[in-house]
Amino acid sequence: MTRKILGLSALLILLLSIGMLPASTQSMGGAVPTIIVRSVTQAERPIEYETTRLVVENMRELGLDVEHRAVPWAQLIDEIWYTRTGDDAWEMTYWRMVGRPERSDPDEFTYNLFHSSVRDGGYNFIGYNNPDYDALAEAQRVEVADKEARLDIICEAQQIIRNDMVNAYFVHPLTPQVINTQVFNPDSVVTQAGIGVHNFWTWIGIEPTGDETTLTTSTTSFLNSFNPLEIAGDAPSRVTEMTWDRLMRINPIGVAKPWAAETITWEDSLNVVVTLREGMTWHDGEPVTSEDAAYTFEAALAGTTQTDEDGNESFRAEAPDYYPFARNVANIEIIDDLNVRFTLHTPSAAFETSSLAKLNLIPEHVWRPIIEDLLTKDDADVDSIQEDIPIGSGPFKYVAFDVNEFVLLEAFDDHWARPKIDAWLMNVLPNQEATLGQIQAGEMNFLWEWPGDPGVLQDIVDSNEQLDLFSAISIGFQYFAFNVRYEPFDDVNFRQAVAHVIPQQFIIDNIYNGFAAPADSFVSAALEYWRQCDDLPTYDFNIEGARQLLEDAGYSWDDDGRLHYPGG
Amino acid sequence: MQQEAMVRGELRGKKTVQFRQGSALRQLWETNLEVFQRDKLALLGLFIFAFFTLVAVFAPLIAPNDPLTPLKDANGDWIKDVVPYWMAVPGEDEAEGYVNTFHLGTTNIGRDIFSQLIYGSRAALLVGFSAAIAVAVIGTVVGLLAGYYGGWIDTLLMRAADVAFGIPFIPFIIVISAFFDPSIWNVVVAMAVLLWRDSSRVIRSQVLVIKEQAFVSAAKVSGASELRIIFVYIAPSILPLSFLYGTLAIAWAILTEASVSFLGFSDPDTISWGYMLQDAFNSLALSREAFYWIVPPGLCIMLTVMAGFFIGRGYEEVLFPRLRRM
Amino acid sequence: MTILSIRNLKVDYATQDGVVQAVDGVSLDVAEGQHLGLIGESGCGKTTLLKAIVQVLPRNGRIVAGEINFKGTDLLQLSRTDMRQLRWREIATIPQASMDSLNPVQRVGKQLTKLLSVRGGHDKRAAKRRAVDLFDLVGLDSDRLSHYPHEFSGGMKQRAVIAMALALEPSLLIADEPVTALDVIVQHQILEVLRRLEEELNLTVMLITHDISVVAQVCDSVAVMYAGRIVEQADAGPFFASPAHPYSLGLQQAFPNLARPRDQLVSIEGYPPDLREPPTGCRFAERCPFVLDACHSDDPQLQLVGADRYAACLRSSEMDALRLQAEDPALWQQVEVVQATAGPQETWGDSASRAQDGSAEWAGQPGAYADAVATGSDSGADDILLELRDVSKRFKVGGGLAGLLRGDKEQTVYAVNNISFSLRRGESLGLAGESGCGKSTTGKLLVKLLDASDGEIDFDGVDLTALDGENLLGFRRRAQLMFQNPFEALNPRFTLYRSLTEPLIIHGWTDENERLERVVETLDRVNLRPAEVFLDKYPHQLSGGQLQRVVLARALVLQPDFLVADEPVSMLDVSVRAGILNTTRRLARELGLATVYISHDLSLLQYTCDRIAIMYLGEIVEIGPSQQIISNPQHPYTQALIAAVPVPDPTIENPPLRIREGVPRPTEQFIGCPFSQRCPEVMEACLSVRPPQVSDDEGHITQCHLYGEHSASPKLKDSNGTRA
Amino acid sequence: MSRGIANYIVGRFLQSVMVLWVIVTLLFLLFRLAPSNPMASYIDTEFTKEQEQALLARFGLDRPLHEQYVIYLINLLKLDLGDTFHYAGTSVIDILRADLPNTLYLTLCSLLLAYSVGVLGGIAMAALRGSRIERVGTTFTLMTRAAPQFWVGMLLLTFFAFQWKLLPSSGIGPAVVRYRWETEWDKLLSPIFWRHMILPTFTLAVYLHGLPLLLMRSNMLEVLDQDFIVMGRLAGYSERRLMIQYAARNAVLPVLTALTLGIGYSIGGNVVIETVFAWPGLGRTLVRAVQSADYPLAQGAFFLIALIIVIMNFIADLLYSLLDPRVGASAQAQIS
Repeated sequence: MTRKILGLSALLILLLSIGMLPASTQSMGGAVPTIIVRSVTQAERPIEYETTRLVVENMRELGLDVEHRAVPWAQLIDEIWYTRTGDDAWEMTYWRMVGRPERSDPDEFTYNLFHSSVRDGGYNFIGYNNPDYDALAEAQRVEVADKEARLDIICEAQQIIRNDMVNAYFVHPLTPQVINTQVFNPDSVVTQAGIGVHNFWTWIGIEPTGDETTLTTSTTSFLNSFNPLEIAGDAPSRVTEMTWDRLMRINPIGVAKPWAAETITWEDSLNVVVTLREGMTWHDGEPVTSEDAAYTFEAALAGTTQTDEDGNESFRAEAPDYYPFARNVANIEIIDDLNVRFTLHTPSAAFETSSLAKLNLIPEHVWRPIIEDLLTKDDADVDSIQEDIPIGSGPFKYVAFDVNEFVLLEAFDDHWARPKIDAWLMNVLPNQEATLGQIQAGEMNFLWEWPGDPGVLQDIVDSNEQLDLFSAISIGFQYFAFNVRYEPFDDVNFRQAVAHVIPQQFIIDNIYNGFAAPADSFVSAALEYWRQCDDLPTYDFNIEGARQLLEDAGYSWDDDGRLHYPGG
Repeated sequence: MQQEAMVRGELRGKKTVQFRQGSALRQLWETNLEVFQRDKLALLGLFIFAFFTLVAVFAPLIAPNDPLTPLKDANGDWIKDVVPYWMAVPGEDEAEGYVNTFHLGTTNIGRDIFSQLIYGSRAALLVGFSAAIAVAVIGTVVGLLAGYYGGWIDTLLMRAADVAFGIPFIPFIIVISAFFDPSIWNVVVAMAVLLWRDSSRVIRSQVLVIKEQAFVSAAKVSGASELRIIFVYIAPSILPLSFLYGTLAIAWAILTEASVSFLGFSDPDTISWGYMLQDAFNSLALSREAFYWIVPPGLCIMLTVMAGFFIGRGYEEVLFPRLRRM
Repeated sequence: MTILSIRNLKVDYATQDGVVQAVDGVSLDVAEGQHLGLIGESGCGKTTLLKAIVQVLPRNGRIVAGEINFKGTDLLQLSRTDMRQLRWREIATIPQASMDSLNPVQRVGKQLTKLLSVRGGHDKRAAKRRAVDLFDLVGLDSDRLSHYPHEFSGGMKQRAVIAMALALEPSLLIADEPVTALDVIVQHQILEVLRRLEEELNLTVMLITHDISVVAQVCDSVAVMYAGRIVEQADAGPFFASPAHPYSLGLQQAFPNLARPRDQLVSIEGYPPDLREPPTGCRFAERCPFVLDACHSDDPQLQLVGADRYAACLRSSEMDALRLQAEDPALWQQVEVVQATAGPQETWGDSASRAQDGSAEWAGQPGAYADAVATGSDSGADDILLELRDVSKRFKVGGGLAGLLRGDKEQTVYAVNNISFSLRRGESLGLAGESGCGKSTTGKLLVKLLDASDGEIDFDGVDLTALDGENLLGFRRRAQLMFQNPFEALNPRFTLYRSLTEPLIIHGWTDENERLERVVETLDRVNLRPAEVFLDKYPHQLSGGQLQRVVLARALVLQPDFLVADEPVSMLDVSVRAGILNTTRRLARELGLATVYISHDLSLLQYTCDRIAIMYLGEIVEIGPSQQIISNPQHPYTQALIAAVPVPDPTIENPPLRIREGVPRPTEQFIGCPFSQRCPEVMEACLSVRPPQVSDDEGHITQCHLYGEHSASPKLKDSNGTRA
Repeated sequence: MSRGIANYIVGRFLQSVMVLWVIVTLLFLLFRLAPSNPMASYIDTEFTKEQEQALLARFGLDRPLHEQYVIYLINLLKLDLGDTFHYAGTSVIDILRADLPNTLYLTLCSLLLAYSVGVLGGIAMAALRGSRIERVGTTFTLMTRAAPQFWVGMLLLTFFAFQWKLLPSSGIGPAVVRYRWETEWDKLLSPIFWRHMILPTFTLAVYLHGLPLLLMRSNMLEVLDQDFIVMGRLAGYSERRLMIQYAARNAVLPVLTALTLGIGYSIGGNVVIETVFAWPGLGRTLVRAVQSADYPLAQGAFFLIALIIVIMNFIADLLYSLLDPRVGASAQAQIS
């Protein structure tokens, strides 16, 4: 707040001093200061880097002084996520939201990205604060039963966001994935809406055609934990979702269906009874019981309340990653060996998708002692835990894990849905050339992550009979985020003008080589149901239009062509 | 060539004499001259430097295109992944709506590789020469102070050199680059901070030798001040050594900049050969078999670095005549 | 029987500047059992001759013509392998600088046994036994076999090399400068070893040296080499009694001789000819005082001039007459003009005929310079200019933080220990002693290159330690130093003018013309004429003798009252040494300079100094008038030093030394006499009581118990042998 | 005399310890005073201020700087390099312990290869002094030193791995094989591991062989000029013996010292090659740690590399004093 006051007074002084200048400049505000647009480095994500660069060039056409700042991902996180306010606050950045199965329900994006309650530390890092929108985001959670009503709300939310242009969406990437069809039967590959072929259903359903029964894949990013209570990133999530079962799973068309649970029964909008499948065992042979299911939520909720020097109370969760997904649970009641009842604080439409289908079932006999020990420590949470041999009940079980090198899993024979492959191996391979080399040489038979130029991949697949390229539109999206807390991005006109200088089709054609679909909302076209809305506003690529928009809003240009704020 | 002061005087009012004054600078010049006269490879190295310096200075005139802006065809699309015109299939390019005039083709987003190569010489020489100056100047000053004054100054400076010797060079630059914004100056700063260690040690020991030589004592006996002794008597003798380490520093700086760029710690708005290779590698030039993209920057690095080595070797052979080939 | 016979040998070196005919038609015979001394100054081809004999010429060297017969075999016809087998089995060669000829990273014993097993075919045990014998033979303790070369003193290394050379029992031993750069006592002992071996093993020896006194001591015949030719060959007796070549004559007279002191040494001025284009006539013609016109055109051949005597001179028949003339140094002085145009590599033009008498001009034209000198010496010749009282200089080593870290204990080196003496204006004093005795440190103290740790050095009544700023600069103008190594004493990057004008600039001479005048005048006075020609030369363009004159000129350019000359000629060729000494001595006398000469060479000091001080381990053990010191030495150390000086006269044999080599470490402090460890006369008192200073009326002071109250102290017999 | 050497060693050791202390202190300051937030890596979570505080406490970053420094030094003495930000439940030292052997194998093998070739080549170059072969040979060597390592690596990869598929392109072996390597021995006994070593080793050796070759050549020329060689020739030793047993033996001493130093420096310089060949070593870990802002890990890797360099510098000094008897004496010579 103080910053704003300071900024305003500085502006005032500036305006006053400008007032002393000759009349011709009197109607102008101060020049729009240098804008820093951030992205990751070219080495890490060439596509994101080049897109940012292109947009920065175009923004300059508006008379803006723009600087492109490319930093490594970890540093970018620091500069965006942890520097939301203050003098060093970011202004505009390239950002991406990746598709994950649980994101098949629009709730997570609808609520977390824009609700004002998660402005300071949560996903609403852009600082969007709109009471009208907050009301919608809350309302869609309550409409559990009436899907149609919920759709209306979701559509309205999309309209508001599109109008306000707080995020300039431009593409949903088409994630290219390559499978060696000599090793695997391509018909057994399952495409999950918004995710692609690299999904749980493919992992358990893919059929080997010959002797090779190990699926070998790789990741370019970190593979740094193997922990059911930590969300460490995309690759570790792939591993945990296979090693630990979940009560429900998002099916290939994006709907949560019972999995480890035989049935899910809603008694009312606050009470739900979960009935477990019979005969499930943990990888160590212990049976899976309702107590384990209950403990899974207990563990996610575990934590201590601390009081700081000023007397403020705060809650420190032992599993901070999962705590938000369990927070709505008010009570857990074990009915019998297979039945457990959850009582919620508030009705939630997303409870199945983002809680029951999200939390990994963990064995109480392994985790209770660990959590209890952690509760006695101030300086450690579950992130610091790495089991020697992780025990889950999922269709794959642990064989070997070498931090940031590889994970090797094998099929769990006692699982009721035993995978058709015998082993699943993921290598860490940050080097794209090496990745290409391996998929061609057959060292790898399933390429599921490709941050490089899809065109090159297509060429290689075209020249290699063994390889097939799959691609699917992602739930995830790529966009430019604006920090709407501060000038100039606090002005919707300015944001809209910037949106007009993003050459969406050009980016798709030239940078993505066609491997992307145009995006205009946080709800992907892949989620067809939630896109049954009226047309959202369009922002065509039009630099002149953008200038006109700015002019209409009172912006002006000085003799050097530099953009100035509206005067007065 | 260097203009040399002449001494002119009347001798006992009878005859006028006139002769070359002779100076340390003159001798230095002659040493340099000897290096390049004696060693044809050193001369070649000098030519290479001169060549790339010209290229760097006149880059905007030589480079046909801006190195960073993707080129666009008639439809406004990027002219991507184009092979050099001498490799192109006739007619293919015209069909796409542009004329292929690219000596070395274009990158995967349509930048002119040849222009990048031309502009890349700027970064290389900038890094090379600034690092050379930093290394030579710091090394010389430290070596002179430590060698001449000895005592605690010597102890302090040489222990500092030991510390510099204990710090791994490339990791150091990487860490520096991570903490400060990516820039080619990181390399220069890191070299200046660390690489004076070699030159200062050698220069120090040379100073120790020269300091004990009779002509220095003679100057002292004549009443010369310490500064006079350091700068008039000792410094000129060790300057060729500074040149030697300076030229080697050019080579190391260019190589190091390339490595650091390759690891992705460079400023992407400054085209350097190392950056080009990084770009090529990350843009899958190997898989594209775009050797016209990979080979030229590597060759340029090799050439300039070798030029540094050649000149350095020339100096070595003059400074340490035992290495001379017979 | 002739063991080695060289006929018309010619050796060329291909250099960048042309072909150097280093050895040009040498014929030489060595008979079995003969001890031949090959004399010549540097560059005359004597080392090339040796290398040609055993065929280890450098890559650019080539034997162009001639034959080398060894025991009837022409060595030049032998295969490489056969020749290699011959080396050290038949012909053993001790290379120049043999002190550095041992592998620094291998134990000496190992090098010796290896030689014995690889080359001599001895088995391991036999080799070891033989090594012990050999060490014994050359007077080395066999414990030393397990030491590394750096643990040996210079003399010991030389002995070890001799042992190695003898290991394979060769029939011919060729030693190249075996005693050069050794201290006089060590030199004497090495020569003694050689002499003994000659007798014991009946060796044939060829000894190559520039020092005729060494030859006089160990050789029975002599060959003189000059500019690639043998100019004279004779038996030692006749040779020293009556040299048959002008060059030999000059050499003989150029050497100061303790036994026959002379007023003026002969300096053979000029330089040997350029061997890339040797003159058509006699090669010595340009430097010869007896030169005839015919000498420039006719090339004299080596011919029989008497019984077993050969010489290459057109005037050899008149030699008896010439010999008489040659006694007069003025005759040789005629050519004392150091040619400006001539570097050592430049041809010696006809400018030699423009010989001028330097001193005449100097006296005839008393310019500003002479005036200044006159005023300087107004105050009277008896004035004390310099006085040292109980001066000591200690160095601390191994201390400090680094030393502490390294665990070194701080140690003190007593470089100069409590010395006192005084010097009058115009007087010359010599400081003598073995290396490490502190004489050079004393020299540095005198010109305040170092400050004394204790005691006072008064220069013209002012204590040197108190000088700073203007006063110091004033002192710097008055006291100058002349250095040992002329090649290092001048800044290689400065022209001579720059070097000479530097002191003037420092002392505030702002007028270029005045400076130039002074520089030219000074060059003139040191006989570098015409001075203008030297001004823009660089040091590397000049010869050693010329350089040393420049060094002298630089010392004198400020017109000092006091000059320290530290080994002023030890790096120079014999033939030009006398020139430098003469000039220095003459100028000192003319200018009233007080001079301190520092030298290891007593005969030189006797020649140049009024008084001599003998130093040992930082102390002055004896000081007195030169003649007294030489003819009547009191201190046993002085006596030993004098006895060790080789005399260039085979008829005078040096007495055997009774003192052992090896100076104790200067870090030790002695309660008694520092010389007691080596003294042949050592008495009980010497170990515990500091010796007194005994003085006679002529100022001859000796610091020794032999002449004090403890002179009756009982002798300690056998405590010091003559051999280590 | 042996006392001289002992003193020398002790002194050198203390000096190395001091150097290390200064480096460690610089490292501490560098990482603590770095402009960016050391906690930057915890995203994808909804963090509260309190949680951030707790994390800071967990890594000890909430204490005053001087306290952090003391704790840091104590931990270093215990070889406790802290926990990484990114590798759950794994300490820095665990990761480095896994990386170090790989880096050492690569470094030692390439150095061994490079120095064997270099020493022999240097002898040959010295023997062939002035010939055309020597000119071509030394120029070629200079070329290999001038070519960027990663570039050479890329080209070799293209041909040997991608085009001709003769050798594996990256890593130390496929995971299915690797996970069975329980000990370092298992790894070293596996031919697969050695196959993966070939390309990176060769690439490094191409670069590294230049130094020993040129050094050996110039040392040889220097030694061959020395008087004891002249005397050896006079003594009738064969040229071959003089070349190998005399000249080469003496000339190789500085090369051995360079080799020891080289171990330290190439561990630091392997960063690039390890990245190109995805070799799981210290250098690659350092690069990834820096890229992912895993400061404890970056700091640990840097420390370990510096430690090795300092140790190797120390050993080089020792080796020198042991191999060359004059060095111990030179400590003595300073006294006399």
